[in-house]
Amino acid sequence: MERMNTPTTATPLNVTEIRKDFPIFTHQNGKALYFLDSAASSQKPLSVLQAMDNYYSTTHANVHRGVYQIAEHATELYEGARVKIGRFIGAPNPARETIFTKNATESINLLSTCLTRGRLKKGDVVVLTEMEHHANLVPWLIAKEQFGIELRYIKVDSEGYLALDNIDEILSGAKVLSVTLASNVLGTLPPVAHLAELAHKHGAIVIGDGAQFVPHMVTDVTDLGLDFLAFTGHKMLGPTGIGVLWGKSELLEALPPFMGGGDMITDVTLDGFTPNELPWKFEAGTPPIAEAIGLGAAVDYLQDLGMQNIREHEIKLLSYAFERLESNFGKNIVIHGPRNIQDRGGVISFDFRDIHPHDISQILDQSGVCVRAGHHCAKPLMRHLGIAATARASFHIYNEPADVDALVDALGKAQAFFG
Amino acid sequence: MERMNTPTTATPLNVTEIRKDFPIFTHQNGKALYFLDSAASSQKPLSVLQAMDNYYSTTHANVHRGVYQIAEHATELYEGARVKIGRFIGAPNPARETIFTKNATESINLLSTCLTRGRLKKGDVVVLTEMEHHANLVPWLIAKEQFGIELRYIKVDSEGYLALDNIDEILSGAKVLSVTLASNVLGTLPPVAHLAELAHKHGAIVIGDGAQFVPHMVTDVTDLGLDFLAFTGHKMLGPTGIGVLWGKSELLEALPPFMGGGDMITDVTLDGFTPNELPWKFEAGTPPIAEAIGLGAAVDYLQDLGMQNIREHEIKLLSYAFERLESNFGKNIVIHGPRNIQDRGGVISFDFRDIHPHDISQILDQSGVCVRAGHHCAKPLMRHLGIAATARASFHIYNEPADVDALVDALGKAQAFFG
Amino acid sequence: MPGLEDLYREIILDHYRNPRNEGTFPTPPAIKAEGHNPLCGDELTVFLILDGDVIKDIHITGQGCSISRSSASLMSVAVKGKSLKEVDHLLKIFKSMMSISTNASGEPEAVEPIEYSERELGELIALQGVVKFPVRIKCATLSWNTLVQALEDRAS
Amino acid sequence: MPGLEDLYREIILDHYRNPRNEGTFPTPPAIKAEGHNPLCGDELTVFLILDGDVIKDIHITGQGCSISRSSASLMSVAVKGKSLKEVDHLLKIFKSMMSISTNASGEPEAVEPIEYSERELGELIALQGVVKFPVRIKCATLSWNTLVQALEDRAS
Ligand SMILES: Cc1ncc(COP(=O)(O)O)c(C=O)c1O
Ligand SMILES: Cc1ncc(COP(=O)(O)O)c(C=O)c1O
Repeated sequence: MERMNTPTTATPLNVTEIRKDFPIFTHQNGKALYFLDSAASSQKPLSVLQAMDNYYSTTHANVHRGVYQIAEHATELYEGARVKIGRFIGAPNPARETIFTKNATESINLLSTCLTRGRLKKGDVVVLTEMEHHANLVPWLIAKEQFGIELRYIKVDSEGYLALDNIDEILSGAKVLSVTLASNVLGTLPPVAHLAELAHKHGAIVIGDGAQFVPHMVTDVTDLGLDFLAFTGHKMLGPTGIGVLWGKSELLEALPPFMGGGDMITDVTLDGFTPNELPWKFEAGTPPIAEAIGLGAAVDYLQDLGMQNIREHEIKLLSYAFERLESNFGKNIVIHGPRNIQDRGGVISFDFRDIHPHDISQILDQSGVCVRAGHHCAKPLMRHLGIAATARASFHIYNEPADVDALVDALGKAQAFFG
Repeated sequence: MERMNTPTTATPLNVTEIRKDFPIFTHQNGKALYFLDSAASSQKPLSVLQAMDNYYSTTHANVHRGVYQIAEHATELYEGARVKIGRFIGAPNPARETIFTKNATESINLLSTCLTRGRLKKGDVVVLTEMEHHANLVPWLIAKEQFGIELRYIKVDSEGYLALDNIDEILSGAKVLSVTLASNVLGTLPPVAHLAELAHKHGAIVIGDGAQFVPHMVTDVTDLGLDFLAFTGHKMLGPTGIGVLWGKSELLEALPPFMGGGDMITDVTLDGFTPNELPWKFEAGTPPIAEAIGLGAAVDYLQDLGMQNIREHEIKLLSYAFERLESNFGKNIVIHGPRNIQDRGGVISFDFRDIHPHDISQILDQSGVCVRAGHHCAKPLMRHLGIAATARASFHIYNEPADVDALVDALGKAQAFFG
Repeated sequence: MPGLEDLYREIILDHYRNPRNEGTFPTPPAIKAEGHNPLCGDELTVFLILDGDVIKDIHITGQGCSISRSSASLMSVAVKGKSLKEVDHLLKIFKSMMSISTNASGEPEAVEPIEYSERELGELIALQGVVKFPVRIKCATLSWNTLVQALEDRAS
Repeated sequence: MPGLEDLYREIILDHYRNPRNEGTFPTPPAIKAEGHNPLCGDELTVFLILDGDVIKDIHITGQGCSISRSSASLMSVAVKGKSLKEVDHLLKIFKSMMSISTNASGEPEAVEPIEYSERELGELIALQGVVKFPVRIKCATLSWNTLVQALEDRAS
């Protein structure tokens, strides 16, 4: 994985051409848009919007149940998107193991719910980390409250890495390890393949939260050693309203269903029901059809560029940003997370002097620079860092050094303003 | 309600003009499309696609957390859509009580889950009807299996109405009544306001499944006497990937959250969390932002036409279809559900000779006529009717007598073919 | 668009109207399996009487469309009296004919195209046109998948 | 686009840098309430010492942006020594100034525009520009909503 994501023969992205594919950069009435908030949600290329519009304009109908041609075609497109997206993350059985949800959050809730209905017993231990997004904390806190699992946390060290000295102790007797593949605050890329190996030795299953990883890097669920992987469409050039849960067939098969409704059953009586086969067992009701097709188009777009090239591009931007921010602001800026660029995803959370992140974000917005300010849905991590909020800049394929320059200039203005 | 939905001064819909707004009818390369499957999913007007494209092309960013302008604008559009959609169904507090889900199925699962986490006790009785869609059956069957509620069913009589002779007995001691506002198979419009009054007398709360009602009629949650209402975007000219749950504030406030994640909390620690205020408490993770905006545009479109006019239009189509089908095929066709057109929504399920619905649908497709064939996600009702499947034609605003004529002609061909 | 004649051949309509080997058998001695098409509600039950490695007799009941019923009837004729090895071969060439093949749970499955002569297929060839109507493939393969199910259940 | 000067007036920056009435009080005698802005993590706690119907003293602690901190500081000065009736009036005109008003749970609330003179607002007028930056309105109203919370908690 390390190897795959740091290729030696990357083709640089042609950002000028890429930006032409994203309508939002040409719709600003000449005003510059320095969009540095892709970790919250990415922009969408025209091809994604067109794939959805085409679908709606030529062949929309509900899937799975229609005998007529447009319904049949809709089903093919929907199931085709599933296979494509499953392949994108290296799923061994993409057609069976790729489940569409509404976002990464639902994917993890599905697991916390179905595992406590099926596999887990009261008192069983689930291991998380202190750097998880609320999406990978609150579902487990609910399971704790409702069902009685126990939670253990892998701590974060002072450099923003997971503290792994007592990892065997933490994993001992655990039934589940659920860990982010990339921190949305620190950028940290935990050594997931290694953790998965350890967890498996201890008999735990391993869930990866790939919301910040899958959009930016080569993802192979087998290489990562995962049993389940959750990710979300809107952060990877896809539409809102769609997420994905991948899981190993045997494990998915053994779980009871999540929500009940149409399509997830083979039979229903007034007294009970028989669940459907994978993957439909976990897809109750009319699925996000157009959204799946849109996400399929997003995956095409990403793959055309090449995930290794994308990773390389972000590493270059990260290096440039670190260099410019530190040389310009020195001790006035504190960047959270690992110092080694290779160890981090494309997000930079920082404290700037004692200016509150909201004020920073507001002042930056004045120059068309979009960064996020707040707790980034990771309140326990913020508490660990001893702060209430950070400002965060994050990258995707359409970002270029000019975005970093604009960020640095705007921070200069903030400094001047708050003195 | 009866009154509102059968107005005396309806303005007829201009279907020729309406059809021009729906790209699918102009994208068929000259081939006619007689789309009679809106009960499964409706087509979308250009204005809905444009609202979403505009959003993505000018101001997409994640909602609720951004200080910069496009994020702020995205939040305004998203929350604005909420208020608009809440008003559309007469919600007293649209901004607080209108919750976005991914489909009607999730809306009902949210209720079955949160009610068993909060309000209901083991052994409590939930009353359903025999004509429910799986979306309003399976969530309760899961709650029965997982938690131990009891289910009682209101039966369906030989004419397709709910059998209400022993209704007081059925409701006695019940805690919940969950009933469809319009059957997707029989077309039946149960007397919901009356049932709600009875249920309330017995101390039960009342949930309406409005998936087949809200898209076609004036809906006022207060007039209907509902405590909760579930419906779905894609059947009402909106996009896939979005549903709605409306509920009375007091009741929603008293329920614990459904899924856990970002946006649904005010605070999270490693040990527990504090839920957010309404409506966000029930919206975990990045919501279907573009989809909410698209559904808002769909509501605008419907309201411009006028829900009373739409209802009147469908009644005319229903009358015409009954007349033509029966005069052409006499005893060879059996139409399920109430004979009185005023008592039904715009769906016609039928048996045609002894030709299997799949074969009918296939032959009709040959003439560009799209109808649904199958159990319509209502297996218990199908068993009650003593059949495995029906063919079903259903209407929306873009249908016209020519669609009915095409249906009749194509059925004639099927008759000739199967002899 | 392929025409209706591609789908509804004379042989198919004949087997649909007059299904062969319809009925049940007591179990035991028969083995049986039930098949569903979850997406449309078609259901059928296959009863087999085995004599060593030979399908001595077969009965089928259920409900479904013309394609699923006629395919079941055609299958019953094709496999009756055949050895399990012959049946397996027939299954393979039938699925190959259906080219976009689906497994027991209705999902697409990569099927290796295999060489076969039309003569081997016999009347089954009448179902060839179904391939042009992908949603109906599941109807045509339901009985075959149920047959496999019955044989597998017995094996385990 | 409104300029930064609309938002960050001198008075605001002054109250942000040198917050008035910062600190805590023991409870009792003080009453207190905690306020959150769930969407950005701002937190503050308001402590009140009441003397009959008069806010005899007020302290505020917490963390937040310049707008939420300065608004809290400005509020503390504005309400200290005032009767609850006067405070209620101030609250009304403050919310009216914020025009797109939000209630304690951060939702938009219809606020009746009321008549008031700028003199009544005193230094609070410095926050007027916030209205042009809708996301920041929640920052400006957080302290006021927390004050209301404290008074309501006491009442119930
Ligand atoms: C009566 C009824 N309820 C619920 C649903 C479920 O809607 P969705 O699939 O959008 O969740 C449907 C649609 O199939 C329906 O007809
Ligand atoms: C690490 C991580 N996990 C999960 C999520 C949740 O994604 P979504 O809101 O699309 O469910 C996010 C996004 O905010 C994230 O950054």
